[in-house]
Amino acid sequence: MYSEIVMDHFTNPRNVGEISDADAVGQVGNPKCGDIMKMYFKIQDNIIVDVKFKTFGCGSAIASSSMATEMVKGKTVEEALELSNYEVAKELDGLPPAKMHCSLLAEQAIKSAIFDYAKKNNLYYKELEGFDPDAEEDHHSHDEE
Amino acid sequence: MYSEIVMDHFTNPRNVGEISDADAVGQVGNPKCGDIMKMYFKIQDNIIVDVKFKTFGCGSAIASSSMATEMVKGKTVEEALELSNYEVAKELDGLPPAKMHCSLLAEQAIKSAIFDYAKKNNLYYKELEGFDPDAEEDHHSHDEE
Amino acid sequence: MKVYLDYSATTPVKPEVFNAMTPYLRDYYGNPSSLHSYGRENKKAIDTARDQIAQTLKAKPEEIFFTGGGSEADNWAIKGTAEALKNKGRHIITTSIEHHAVLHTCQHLEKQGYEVTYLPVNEEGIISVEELKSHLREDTILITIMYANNEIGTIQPIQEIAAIAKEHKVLFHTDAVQAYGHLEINTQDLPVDMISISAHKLYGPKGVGALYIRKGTRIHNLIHGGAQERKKRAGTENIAGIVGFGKAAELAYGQLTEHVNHLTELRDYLLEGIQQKIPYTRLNGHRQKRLPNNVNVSFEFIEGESMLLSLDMVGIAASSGSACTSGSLDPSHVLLSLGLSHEMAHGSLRLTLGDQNTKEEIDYVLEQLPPIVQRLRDMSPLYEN
Amino acid sequence: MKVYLDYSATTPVKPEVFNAMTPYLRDYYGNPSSLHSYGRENKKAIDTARDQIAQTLKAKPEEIFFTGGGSEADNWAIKGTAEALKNKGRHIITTSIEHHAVLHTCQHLEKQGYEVTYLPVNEEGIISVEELKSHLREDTILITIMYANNEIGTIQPIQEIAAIAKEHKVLFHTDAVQAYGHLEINTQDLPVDMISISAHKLYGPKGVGALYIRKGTRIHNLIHGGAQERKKRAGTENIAGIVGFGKAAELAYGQLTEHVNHLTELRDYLLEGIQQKIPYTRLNGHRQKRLPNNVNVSFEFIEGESMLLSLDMVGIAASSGSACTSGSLDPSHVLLSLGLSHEMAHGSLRLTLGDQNTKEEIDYVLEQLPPIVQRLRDMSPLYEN
Ligand SMILES: Cc1ncc(COP(=O)(O)O)c(C=O)c1O
Ligand SMILES: Cc1ncc(COP(=O)(O)O)c(C=O)c1O
Ligand code: FES
Ligand code: FES
Repeated sequence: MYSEIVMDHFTNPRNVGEISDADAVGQVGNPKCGDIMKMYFKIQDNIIVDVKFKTFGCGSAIASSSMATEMVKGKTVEEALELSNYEVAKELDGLPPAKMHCSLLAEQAIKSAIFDYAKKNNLYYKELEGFDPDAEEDHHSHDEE
Repeated sequence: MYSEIVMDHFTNPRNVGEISDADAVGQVGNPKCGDIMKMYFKIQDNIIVDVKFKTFGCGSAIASSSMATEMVKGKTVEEALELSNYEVAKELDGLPPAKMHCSLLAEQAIKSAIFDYAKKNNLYYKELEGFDPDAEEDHHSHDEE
Repeated sequence: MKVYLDYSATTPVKPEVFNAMTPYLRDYYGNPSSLHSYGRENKKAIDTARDQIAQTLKAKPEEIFFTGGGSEADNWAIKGTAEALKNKGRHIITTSIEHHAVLHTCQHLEKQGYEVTYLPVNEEGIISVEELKSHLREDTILITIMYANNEIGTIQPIQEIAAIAKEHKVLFHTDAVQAYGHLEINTQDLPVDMISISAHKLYGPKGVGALYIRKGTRIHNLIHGGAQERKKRAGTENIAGIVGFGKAAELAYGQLTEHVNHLTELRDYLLEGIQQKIPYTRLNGHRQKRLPNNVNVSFEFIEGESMLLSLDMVGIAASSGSACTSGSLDPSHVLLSLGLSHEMAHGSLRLTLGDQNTKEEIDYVLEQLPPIVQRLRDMSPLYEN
Repeated sequence: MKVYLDYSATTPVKPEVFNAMTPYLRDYYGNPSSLHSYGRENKKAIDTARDQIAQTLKAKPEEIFFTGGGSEADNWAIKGTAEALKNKGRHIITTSIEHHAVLHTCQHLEKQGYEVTYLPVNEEGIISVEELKSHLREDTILITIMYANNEIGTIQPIQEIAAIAKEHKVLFHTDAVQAYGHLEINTQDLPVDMISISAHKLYGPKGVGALYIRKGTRIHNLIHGGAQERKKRAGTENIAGIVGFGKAAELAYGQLTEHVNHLTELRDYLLEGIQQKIPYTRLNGHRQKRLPNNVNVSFEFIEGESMLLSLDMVGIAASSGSACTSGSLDPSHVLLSLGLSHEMAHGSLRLTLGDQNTKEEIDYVLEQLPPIVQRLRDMSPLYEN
């Protein structure tokens, strides 16, 4: 069901944990549909120098968090904002269709953390326009016909 | 499905044929439900001395005809009138429930022949009261629930 | 000698099919809906079978839905669309010679307030396309016409029927239970919306079938419950059965031409032999537009069951009317629809051929059958020598 | 080590069952509806299986109707009686913890104009008999309440429910798919009108089940067509499956006490081990009134799928929620009905035991499970050390 890369990131997730003096903290998800993702960034000179995450969710949510943190580490804030869940899923060598939304959670967690960073530092990012970190998105809409 | 006796009477039916100078001829059944039975009696001194039959019908109709002719041969007309299809079926070592009506056909064929005999000879038999040799009975009512 | 000539009732399971099935009865036992590895094996097996069947119909795998047999597929297609479209209309067109799985379902819907037109057939068992057209109405929601008949083997003008349905934007379902495995059915050329098929008619196991549902077709479920079959047909999958069905379909369509040639040759040999040797015989159905394995004849003056019994005693298995209706004693509705009298309908014999039959077997039948017919005629009050 | 602990999802086929089935896949291939000898063998086999199952339920053979599985049996019981009695009333009572085969069928009927009462359950998953009584109405036509739950193993007070139904002259159907093979079900003592059962839950094949219908019960067909199953369920019979079902039933009830004792012992050992070794654990369902093979626990702060994946990687097959619902990502409706929060419902693990399990296997699970739970908790934003 899952690719080898997914299973590797699930089994040995990178960057699990918290950053106590994080510059940015974001949490997304909704326990109602079973998935919560929390991300911590350390940002220096507009560069994400450290990332940690904690995830309550399925295997692909854990793997997506792990992969996404790896992908944004060392990037500028702007570059991190551009990361889409498709890229995360691609790096994971694909996710089952029903599991694509788990990678979206990772994209959203990153945005949420940067939203926090912008708020704290009075910064403006075009990409975050309209972004609502508390939106209760239903990640679990079924493709019922 | 059928007992050995049924199969024996089906394979080697007794008394198949016609009697050209029969004293009594009866025919019952309805091509609509697929079964026609014709019986010929030779009657002397109120005794059935010879019987023949022809049947268009299923295996159990043929076996019932064969058995019934054997059973009435040598009987008085009154005794023959008393023969019930249950007795025929019993002598055949039983018939499947859905096939009981085939033995009824034999009973009716005998009654029909005696009806003919009574008419020709102006005789009266209590047992034949209400008997209608042309009744279109539906032998095939299903035990649908 | 034992000769099985009742392949349209059911076929033996091919050894290759049996071998494909056994691991799924013996070794792999997970539930395909489960996440763990036990389940995954089974899920893969179902996917493979779905692909195999899709290929034979030139369909997409996601258009194949497994069922518990051909009857369930027929019931589902008809009730499921009738229910889904009931606000659009309640008129259904079918024929008078459908299998009971279609006929009784339609009759059931009539009791629920639907109207059903039962198209008649001509003497050879074929409907008139013009007549079909003339019965189309504003509120017609479904045409369900069988591909090939199970009793007389007649093949309907499916391509034309499908074109009419498409032109009038009416859903078209065909019961192809008998056609599948004998005829090419190409859903890319044939604008049909639903097709019923069943494994045990093409050397697969009993109790498994499928409904092809063209993408986008609106249909309600017949069996509600778990999320199996993309939420359209609930119930833990009959995996071994499904694997066997897939294998059987692959085999059947892998050697279709040889299969059909073999059957056609035997069929014609058998039919001509019967007609030559037994007077007062009528061929039921169309001489050319018929399944390659079907011979159906009526012998005047005699009745079917006694013929079957006599044949059985010399080792020949055949049927009179369809196997499914033989629990009943009524003459076949199909034969009556052809215009046969009740006696003629009762005197019908269906001999349906299969892979295993040989010319020697047919010779045996041609040797055994005439005296049986003669013996029963001699006993019949309808027969005058 | 490989440990299968998902017996409630499905069981392996017992070798004796497999051996009983194979002749009907390989050697006997007639259609049981046929008159000839090929068909008769199969007819006899079906009769035997029907007897075997009737005996386990102390029912009459003619009260057993074979279906394509438990889901079909549930759909049939509910839709078939709803339709037959629609002029009497349109109110149905069920529970909020039924299997989807019942729940989705009831929801479907709601769209057709029926009214359904979904009885709540208490924290331990048991309905209140008083509450059931209070919902009975003049127009109540059916009570359908499962015998034992598939997720949490809870056993309902079926005897009392049946008595109430009888007293109020309302039909009573019970989904006994999980109970059958684990509990004595005696239709002579229990005034139940319909019982759904399925072969693959008691070491029989997948894709075959049965509906017990007490003599005299009015019910419409779900699958119309041929005259099979005394005209109540059309379709050529899945003979091998039916034979396997009969054999499996006979075996299960022939050794019920040993079976249940073995399971109960292992279950208690497993449950107590888990509770001892893993803090923040909740037992779901009733401690005593539960199936002998069911352990269902929720581990706070973690989610089910990642637990199943981790277990699968060390060879342990389990489930979270029911197998049939795992295609969906919603938390189990059963656990939510118990009053669990969404997080707790997500963190549930179902371990269901079977014949083949040993104490060594349970020890292995008790060794593997705690670090898995701990690792996931360490990753969870909800967990504070
Ligand atoms: C309680 C219950 N009812 C019904 C079913 C459905 O049975 P089947 O999978 O045989 O259709 C199941 C199992 O899946 C079940 O556990
Ligand atoms: C034309 C046709 N439709 C439907 C069916 C029913 O299929 P099944 O027996 O698999 O339910 C049959 C065979 O019995 C058939 O010949
Ligand atoms: S995170 Fe919701 S299922 Fe993957
Ligand atoms: S005579 Fe009618 S079926 Fe036997």
